[in-house]
Amino acid sequence: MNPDFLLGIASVAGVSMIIAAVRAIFVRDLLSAIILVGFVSLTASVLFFLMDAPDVAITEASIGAGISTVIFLWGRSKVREE
Amino acid sequence: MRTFIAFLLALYLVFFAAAAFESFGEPQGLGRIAEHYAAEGFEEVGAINLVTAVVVTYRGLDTLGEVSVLFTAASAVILLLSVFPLGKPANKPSSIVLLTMKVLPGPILLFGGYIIAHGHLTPGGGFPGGAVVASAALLVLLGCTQEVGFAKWLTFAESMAGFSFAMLGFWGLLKLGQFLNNSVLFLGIPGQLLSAGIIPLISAAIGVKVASELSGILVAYRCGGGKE
Amino acid sequence: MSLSLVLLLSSMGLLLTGLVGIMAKKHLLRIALAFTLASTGVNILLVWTGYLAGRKAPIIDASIEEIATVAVVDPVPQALVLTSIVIGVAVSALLVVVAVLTSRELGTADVRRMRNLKW
Amino acid sequence: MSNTFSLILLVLLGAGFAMAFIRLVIARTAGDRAVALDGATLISVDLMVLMAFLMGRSMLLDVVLVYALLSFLGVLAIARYLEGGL
Repeated sequence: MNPDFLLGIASVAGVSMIIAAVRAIFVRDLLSAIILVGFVSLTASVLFFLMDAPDVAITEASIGAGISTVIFLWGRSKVREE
Repeated sequence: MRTFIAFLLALYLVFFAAAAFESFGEPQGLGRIAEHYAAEGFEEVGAINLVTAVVVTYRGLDTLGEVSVLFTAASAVILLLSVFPLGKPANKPSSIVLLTMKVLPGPILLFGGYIIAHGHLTPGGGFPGGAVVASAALLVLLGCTQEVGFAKWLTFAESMAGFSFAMLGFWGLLKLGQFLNNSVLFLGIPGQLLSAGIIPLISAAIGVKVASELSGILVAYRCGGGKE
Repeated sequence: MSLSLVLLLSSMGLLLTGLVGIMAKKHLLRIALAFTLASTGVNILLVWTGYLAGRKAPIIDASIEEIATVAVVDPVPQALVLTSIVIGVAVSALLVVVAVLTSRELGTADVRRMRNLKW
Repeated sequence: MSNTFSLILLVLLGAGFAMAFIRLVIARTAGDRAVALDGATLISVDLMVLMAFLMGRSMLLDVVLVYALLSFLGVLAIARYLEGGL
């Protein structure tokens, strides 16, 4: 096994995670922010997988993919703004 | 300007965290407790997956407390939504959602059961398996427009799971003088499905509890609290 | 650049971004989103404290040849983070409910326009 | 031989992930973002399979299975929201 490969995957995942997080904070549309937070959760799951924590990766994937997204989408549709 | 000030403040806080980690230094090996878990856990508990062993038996009392925290948050959500009910959608789902809702919950439920049951052998255990089962419930709830049938069983399942977790702990206390002692059942051969003492039972209890609490939150979101 | 440093920097960056969002944003749901980001960053940081480069996942099966003490990473932070994630999603559900009910009560979700809070 | 093979796979998957990610960041509408999220999810499933191969543990494939089964749910929820049913 070549450790440089894992370093490359970690760099790609980490850099894209931070860029997506910054964009999620500063994007104007709230629905786009929710989708970007879902992407951050995905890359966090890849990083947990890389850090030899498969249990944590399963939990993060199953929580971040479905339940967290649905909670925020529900809030977006029920919040009242004038 | 406000963002810049917030950035400086956050940088200050994160710098504190980085300084604290700097004083730890780069870890060279396992800590004292983790070394004991890695060296003795295989014989003491009989589980292959050390993380499940730590969650369920070594730190089982902490897990009981954490599950109580989860219960508090879920019941706060359900209470708020039953006092201040919001409207629910009357929109019919499109055919893709309807077909997915009929086909996919079965396999997801089966896979969640696999993750819970094999918690001591492969990655998984109570918490991830409960989240997967709650995802199957979420899929059913996405497509429905009226009350769902399983909603009234959630409270019963949740309380029975919590009760059996505590009772399994007290069994060890009565028989061997130690809360959540794993040796009250036979340990078996590590690597087989029926091994590792009471770890599969406690995993099942945690899984049912987590799944019913997360599904309770989602049902409250869909149906406005309902009759708890 | 080593693998460990890359992981540490990405978790610190995510924590920083989440804190900036919590402090600088004014919409209640955006604050809840930034809270989720910060808690993910903290989770990665906690798992990083138990990571040892070159070792394997803490599952002792046939593919681990040496003694387990020198072959696996630290299982204790992973066990803590496992529960922390599930509790985090319940807490963010509570945050979203409070945000929605506040916006229904006051007519707005913007923190600057909530005049009725002073009494 | 295995190293070259892994390197080629890594470069291809990294390029695909980067393209999906760029589309995710500079998308014009939210629907574009949802499709880009789905693409990035599929490519990262492949990336995780490659990582399990590099680490030499077949046990880690359980994680990939969960991810491939459940990542569909987020996109489905976004679609259900866009048709007004959440």
